[in-house]
Amino acid sequence: MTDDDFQQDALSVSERLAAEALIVDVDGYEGPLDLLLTLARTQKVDLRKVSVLGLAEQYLAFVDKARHLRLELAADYLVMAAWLAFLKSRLLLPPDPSEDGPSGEELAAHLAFQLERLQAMRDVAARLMGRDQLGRDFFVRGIPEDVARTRRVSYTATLMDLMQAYARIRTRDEFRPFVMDRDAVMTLEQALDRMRGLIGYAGDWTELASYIPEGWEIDPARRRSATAATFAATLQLAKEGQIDMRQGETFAPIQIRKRPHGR
Amino acid sequence: MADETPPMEQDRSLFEAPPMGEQERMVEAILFASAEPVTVAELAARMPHGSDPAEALVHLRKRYEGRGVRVQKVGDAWAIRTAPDLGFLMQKETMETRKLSRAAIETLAIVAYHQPVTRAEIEEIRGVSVSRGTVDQLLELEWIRFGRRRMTPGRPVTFVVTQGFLDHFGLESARDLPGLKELRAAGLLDNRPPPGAGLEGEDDDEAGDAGQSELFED
Amino acid sequence: MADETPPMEQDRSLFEAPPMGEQERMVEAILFASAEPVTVAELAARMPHGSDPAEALVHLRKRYEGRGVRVQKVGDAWAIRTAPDLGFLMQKETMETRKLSRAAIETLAIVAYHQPVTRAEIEEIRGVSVSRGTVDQLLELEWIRFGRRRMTPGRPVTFVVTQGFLDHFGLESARDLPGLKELRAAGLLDNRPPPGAGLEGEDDDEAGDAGQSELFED
Repeated sequence: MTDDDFQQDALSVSERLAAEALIVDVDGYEGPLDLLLTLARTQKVDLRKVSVLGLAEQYLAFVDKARHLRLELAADYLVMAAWLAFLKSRLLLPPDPSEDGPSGEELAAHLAFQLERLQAMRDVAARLMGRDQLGRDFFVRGIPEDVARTRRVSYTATLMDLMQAYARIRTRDEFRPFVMDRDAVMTLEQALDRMRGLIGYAGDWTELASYIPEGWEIDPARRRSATAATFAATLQLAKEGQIDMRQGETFAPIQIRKRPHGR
Repeated sequence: MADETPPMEQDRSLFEAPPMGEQERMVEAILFASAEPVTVAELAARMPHGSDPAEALVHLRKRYEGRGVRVQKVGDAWAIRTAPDLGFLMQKETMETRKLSRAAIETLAIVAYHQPVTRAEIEEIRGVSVSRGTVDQLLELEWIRFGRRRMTPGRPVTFVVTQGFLDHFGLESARDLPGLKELRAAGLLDNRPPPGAGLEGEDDDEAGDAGQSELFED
Repeated sequence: MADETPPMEQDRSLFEAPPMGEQERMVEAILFASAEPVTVAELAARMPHGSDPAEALVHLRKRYEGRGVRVQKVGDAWAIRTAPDLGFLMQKETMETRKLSRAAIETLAIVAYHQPVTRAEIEEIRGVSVSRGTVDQLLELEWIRFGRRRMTPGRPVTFVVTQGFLDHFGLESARDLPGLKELRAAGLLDNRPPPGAGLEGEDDDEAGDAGQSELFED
């Protein structure tokens, strides 16, 4: 009696462990197709004769069990479950002639094809890796000849070098702040930085135009931008009480000077 | 024995190609000296004018049959490699090779058997997306390279295997991949679109790259 | 002989040494693959117990008499070397290979991706001036050549890549170079926010010479 009880407990524990092992293994699968392939193999039939309906049921039961154990399944597993449920209904119900789209048989045949193809690629991958390999089973010349008679330098580069170089240039560009993309633009910050440095020397009234930085006064686009930025910067400095500004009349030159008690 | 011949070499080539036995020696010397496979064109460029390295290679290959090293075809090039059954003698030369992940091995096999193949097609076959590192690793090993762009919408690049791949696995050409014929006969290398993939048409041969990924995206 | 075998030796050695023909193959493979000349003692250590590498060497040496390579004594060790009369074939083997400079590889990449491209455009893309030496080097390597003149003021020459470039990098055409998106997918670019406006915009002013830029629209 007590023995029986004990056995029953042991059984349920091992059952539970088995179920959990199955679920925890989900991480070991490379996506739903991989899992389906594993399930298909448990049918122990030729993959070409696999029962897709049975497979759909196995998969749905698997997902159900995972839910039951409150394990989180990645979204693509659930998408596959939904699709297989749909496939199952198509396979079970008589075909509706008014309905568009492929039949359940067509969909099932394609899934079987995918499974067979994946298995085939795995088989040949294993055969490929089982071949004799260079540097492991057979070998190149250990002493490549170099008779130093005529020494010519040849430059070499690989496609990887080339692509990495291009990628380097391109990413550098992506990261350049966009205002820098146009070198004819002076920003307010640039002008302000510059003016703060210069204003200490402006004891007397000087024309604003003389503060346009060198190299910006010839090209009209650059001059316009530099003038606007410098003007905005002086307004800011005036607001901060660091300079005085004046203008004789409309369109007359603007003049600035350091405010004597400023700073 | 022929130590004093070099000055004559040039003159002779002005008249006729050296005898085939001599050409065979030359090919032998060049292949022995190079660690990399050498193409027939490169051989011809280095040998005296009028030489026929392709024929010399036939003789040379036969000569090395069953020997400790062998003359091996690698794509359109040739190399001398040690006989694989003697690998056990070579522990000293064995290079530590980076262990490839299962994803990388499968991706490599798919490129080899389905080439030229797009990334979307690789993903369709494996049923999962291909991680950046996987393709990167195979490119770095110089086992795969970019092939022609596919003339389909988006003009995706394709991947093909390289001469280095053939050399590494001792294959004369990609046609000699193990099991290739059986796979083809079984239709497993066909690009078979999922049923009802496109509403536009059912022309099976013009398979787009849309592929089965749609199955998993609905 | 077997009586004296130490108990720890491999099973193989419990039997007898391989036939002399086999030993000759082994010596041949070892000499071929070793990075340095090999002494008789080293050969003996690597070959199955009971082998007689000295005798195998005698046979091997005879076999290579008059061939394109020969078995040669170097000090007290042995190596396979090119027959001296064929040394003239080895001139190509003496090339010293160096990596291209960063400036050169970047310039080459820009020509490949943006051809036909002027020097001014290269400088604009790289953000630094391109030295004459860099362009000269690429011209000399025959990886780039002059293309058509641009029909703009000054009629600047353009640069394009050559067939030699395609051969060297194993490309079928420059159009098969991967685009930005594909570089990123292959892990060659860090995963950064997609570019708002790439270089195409800057270069597009000359529609006729837009070249490959359309390939890189992400």
